[in-house]
Amino acid sequence: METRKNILRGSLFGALTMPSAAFAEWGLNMPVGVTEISRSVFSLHMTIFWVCVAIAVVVFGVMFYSMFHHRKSRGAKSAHFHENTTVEVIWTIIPVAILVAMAVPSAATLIEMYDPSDAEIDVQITGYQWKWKYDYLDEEVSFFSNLSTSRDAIYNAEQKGENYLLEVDKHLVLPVDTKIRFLLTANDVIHSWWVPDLAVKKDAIPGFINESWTIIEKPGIYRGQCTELCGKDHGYMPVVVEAVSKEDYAAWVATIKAEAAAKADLAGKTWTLDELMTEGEQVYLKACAACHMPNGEGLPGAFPALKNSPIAVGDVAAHIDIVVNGKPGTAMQAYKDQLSAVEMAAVITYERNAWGNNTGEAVTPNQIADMSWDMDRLMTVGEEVYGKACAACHQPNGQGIPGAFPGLVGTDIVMGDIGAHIDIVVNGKAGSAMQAFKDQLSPEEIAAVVTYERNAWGNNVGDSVKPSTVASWNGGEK
Amino acid sequence: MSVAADTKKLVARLVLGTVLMFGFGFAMVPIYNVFCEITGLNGKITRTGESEQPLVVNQDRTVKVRFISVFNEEMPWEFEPMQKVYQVNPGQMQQTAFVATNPTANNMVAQAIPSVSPSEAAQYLQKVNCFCFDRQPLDAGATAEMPMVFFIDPEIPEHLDSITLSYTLFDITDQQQVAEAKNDNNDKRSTL
Amino acid sequence: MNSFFSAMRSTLSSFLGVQSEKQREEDFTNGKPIHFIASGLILAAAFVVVVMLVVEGVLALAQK
Amino acid sequence: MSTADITAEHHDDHHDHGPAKGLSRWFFTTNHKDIGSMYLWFSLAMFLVGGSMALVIRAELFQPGLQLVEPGFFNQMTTMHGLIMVFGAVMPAFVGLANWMVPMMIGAPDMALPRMNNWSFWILPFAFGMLLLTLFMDGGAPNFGWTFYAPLSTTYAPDSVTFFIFAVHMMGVSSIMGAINIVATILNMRAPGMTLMKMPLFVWTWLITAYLLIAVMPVLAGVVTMMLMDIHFGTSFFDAAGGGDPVLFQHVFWFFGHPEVYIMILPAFGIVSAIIPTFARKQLFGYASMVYATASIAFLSFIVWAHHMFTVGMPLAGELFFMFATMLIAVPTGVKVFNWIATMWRGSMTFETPMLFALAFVILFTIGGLSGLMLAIAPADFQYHDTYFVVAHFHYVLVPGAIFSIMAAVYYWLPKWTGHQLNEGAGKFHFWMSFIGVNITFFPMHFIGLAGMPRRIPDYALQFADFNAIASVGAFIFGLSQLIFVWNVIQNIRSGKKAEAKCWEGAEGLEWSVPSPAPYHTFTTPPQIEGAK
Repeated sequence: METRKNILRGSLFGALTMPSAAFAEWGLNMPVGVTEISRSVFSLHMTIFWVCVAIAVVVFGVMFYSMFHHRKSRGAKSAHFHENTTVEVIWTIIPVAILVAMAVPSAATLIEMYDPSDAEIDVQITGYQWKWKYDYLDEEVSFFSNLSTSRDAIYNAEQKGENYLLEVDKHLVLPVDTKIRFLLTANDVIHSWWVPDLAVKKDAIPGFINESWTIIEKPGIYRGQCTELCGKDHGYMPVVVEAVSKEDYAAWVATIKAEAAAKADLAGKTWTLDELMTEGEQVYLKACAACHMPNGEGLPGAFPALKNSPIAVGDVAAHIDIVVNGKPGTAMQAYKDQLSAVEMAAVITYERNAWGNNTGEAVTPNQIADMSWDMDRLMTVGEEVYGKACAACHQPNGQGIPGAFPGLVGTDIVMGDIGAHIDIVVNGKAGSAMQAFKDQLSPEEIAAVVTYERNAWGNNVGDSVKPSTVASWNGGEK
Repeated sequence: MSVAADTKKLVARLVLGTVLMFGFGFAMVPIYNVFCEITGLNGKITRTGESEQPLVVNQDRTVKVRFISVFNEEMPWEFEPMQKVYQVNPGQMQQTAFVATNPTANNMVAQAIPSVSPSEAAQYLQKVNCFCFDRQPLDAGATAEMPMVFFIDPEIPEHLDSITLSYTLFDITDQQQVAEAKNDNNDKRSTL
Repeated sequence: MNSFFSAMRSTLSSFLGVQSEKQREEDFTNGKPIHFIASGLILAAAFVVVVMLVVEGVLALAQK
Repeated sequence: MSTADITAEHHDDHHDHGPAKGLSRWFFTTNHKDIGSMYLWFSLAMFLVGGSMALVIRAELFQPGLQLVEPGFFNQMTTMHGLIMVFGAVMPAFVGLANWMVPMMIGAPDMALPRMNNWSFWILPFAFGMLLLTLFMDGGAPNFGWTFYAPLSTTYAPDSVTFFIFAVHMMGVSSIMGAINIVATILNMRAPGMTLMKMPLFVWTWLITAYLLIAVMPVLAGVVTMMLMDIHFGTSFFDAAGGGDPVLFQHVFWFFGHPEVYIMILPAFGIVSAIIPTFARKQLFGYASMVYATASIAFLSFIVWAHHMFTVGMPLAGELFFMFATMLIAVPTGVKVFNWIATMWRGSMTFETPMLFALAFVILFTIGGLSGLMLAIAPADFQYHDTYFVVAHFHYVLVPGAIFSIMAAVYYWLPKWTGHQLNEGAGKFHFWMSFIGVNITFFPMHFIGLAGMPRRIPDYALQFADFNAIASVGAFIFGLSQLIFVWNVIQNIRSGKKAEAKCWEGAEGLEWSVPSPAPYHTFTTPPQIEGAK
């Protein structure tokens, strides 16, 4: 296979592709790219380009010669010939020969591109209006990749960065020297996934699956865009591929999986009182016992006791607050950056039930997580999320686009029942362009954006949503 | 013959041509489908496989078959292949299933549309029993197992050693209701 | 029949984009339109078949 | 056959030999010259409307970032620009030229079906009026590109898509009626002695174009009808959920779309083949080859459509087939250029305005053709597809191709229409401004396309900024220079030196045997044809 490919590619290349490197640096030309395929495509491109230039030089040369010498003002008298079959046959055969010569390496490269043999890594790429979703099929890793350029940059309110419109929040991380297969499909309309440096461009079509592949040879960041008109924000769904060494890739997969697992712990797992107590005791001994003493009696005069203290048996919220945020002016630290939400929930539960405190209350990790989400933070984050996920349709000012996307100012959904509002964001609205955001946004982000929508643009409903409400949201609880 | 008569005849022919070409536009739909089924163009596969099981099982090679599930639009179901990857010998009968759950509070109807990649492999992936193109209703909160039995045609060329079969799940609840409303007027209220 | 083959020849050379004045006069004095339409269809079909065969050949070569 | 009796039959409603007075002249006219003029004025209006939209696009793209329009409106502009230029400017202009010139070139008194002629014109203002009014609808005008790929144009389309579909139906009906009329005129109305083999090449190319129109406009009507049914009647031709296929849409569309490309360029070949011999004072080289090659291009244009769809995921065999077929049929198109150059070779050339446009056509169309050849190479097309390289390619073929040929034709025949000699100064000024503007606009697009800028985006990454700015400047030069054209045409109608019957020294053909301006009715008695073409 390999040798034949080389024969097929033939001698036509080589010499012709030499002067092209200069072009690439000016940003005038197709990138040479970082795969064997992209280099083949590049040399095909340069070959056909020079062939075209040669044809043009000859044709226009003859034409200009004629225009100059056979003009009436120079006294040219017109000849009378108007047919010469031999000449016509010759000038037909030459282009045919050139084209046949071009067809051979073209077919060879095309066949190579279509090599369907098995790959080491399969990535499913799904086009959405207007973002990409990447599923690493063998790794159970999956995420959305959104444009990360700010709206202010787009609307010229701030400086445009180096990678303006070609930057995303999460890169498609891939190992080098590994055959990677892309399985492309779409969620709504046809998109097309293109990375020039990989010479991969393939349409993503709803209901159908397409495939393409690549072997990246050089670590680096390669940027591309959607190339099939897919609606309003077609220009705002870039592709960013980050090629890393195999080791770094393995490490990246491990990290992203650990993050996912931590998240799942928080949101997914239901903690029983016993589990929290067991975990809590560990945490207590590690983080609290030095001051509050293992028996919870503290060191009188220096560190208060927890046994039967107003904090530990009183209002849960106050208890959570002091653990999360500490108590200014005292030795009580803020633990929010030191302990995970699970650990804090466990230790608070432990403190409220150990040493005869026996309140019987279990604090869930979600309650802890909610703590850090006060109204201000919800609104700040909500505005960011809104800009990223909602403003494209509903517009930054919430007015929507009449006839296409409903406005959010003063409408029933944002002013009315908060449950219905959460539900439409979490689960989408069937038969409309409103997507289900549960897989695209975190519970925190959804809580923030719902809160934002209910309080921005003069809506001022005044209520807010906690992430835990969203995390446990089930379409059924309407 | 007079020019007027000539013209009339000519115009009649040209109008006929126009009508035929208009019809041809529509005829391209079935032609295309037949063409797709023969060539596997676009990874389309036959609606319901009624293929015979081949007698020979080629033990010398295996083909990797990967199943993936895709959701269209805001389709909220959970829908997963029971096992994502199979290594099968060509000719070997393999049974699998997709598990679908409707987590919403509404009764819904879905339809799974299959697609095979690479498209030339479509004609070699034979499905004996499949839920493709079937309408799958699921009550709120219900789960169903959607079984399929397939085998790889032993004729499959050597260079095809890895096949992907995707199912895209479409929410057709609304269409289904419209269809039902049209089909019987017996005051059948929607369960929504 | 003769005129049909002459039409075939004319059509074939028209695919290349070359035709002599003499042949053209011949076509327009003795040729029948139906022969040109028929040969056009036949040769277009033949062209499709030939290209398809070439493709088959190329694929057979590549996937051996 | 006799043209006398058809004359009697169709002209019995106005025995006088001048036009009716007032507006009713234009509403009820069956005169090919009146209708031709209306087509041309309509086309000019649409050219200016569509051009203004292009200027909105270029103004937004002058700098990175969003300055003037929102992305949604930008998409409406690109869509409407494409639709209006293809169906409203280029095609009606060619039909207008055919109306004016075909009867005069073949010695016929009028078109074969004058009443239908009136009707096929008057459909157009309504079709485009409706299309333009969608801009003011809720949800806006069509925003899915002139290629309107499903499901963006069906499930995800704004409400105005229904009006778009009806507008396309109406333009289709108009084009088909126009085409039938032209075929009937050419086949049945030729003066005695004007055999097929003596017809000017413009008549030949239009005959073939008319057949193409009859073959593919119904397919376009079919595909939009299927869309209509998908949107409103619950079918699923293009909806995967119901077992349909969005890719099928592309196949049917390009089955129409590729021959459509030739519809927009074959009459231009005819025009250039009339102008170059006139100003080279030498007979067209290889007339026979040109006629035959045009016919076979038309035939073969039906089997290469999927080269517009290389990235759609066709099987390898399909890709190879369409790549080979496309490369091969490029040849008969390419050798036409050699024929024109051979016509100039050892001629006695002068460079009046029509000739300048025709020569620019040859050069710039060739550049467009060569980039087309590059696009035919499927593996490379993966990098070119849907980038500005493609935009550069088809604008080179359509603007300095189709549009320049129309301008050349207007300048060439204007003295015949108005009876006044051309203002060469204004004409040449218009030419040079257009020529410079067109190249500044479209040449840099090759570079930004290769460097990776997708088409149909309202905003772009910073590395494309310089060339986009240049292209925008060029677009405004080109756009504004068309005002010279409008001024020149109006001036020419109003005043100017009296033009002779044969106002170009080297011109050949029947149209130059009638006085300038051409009388309202020409060839009421068929002319005597000699050996000339």
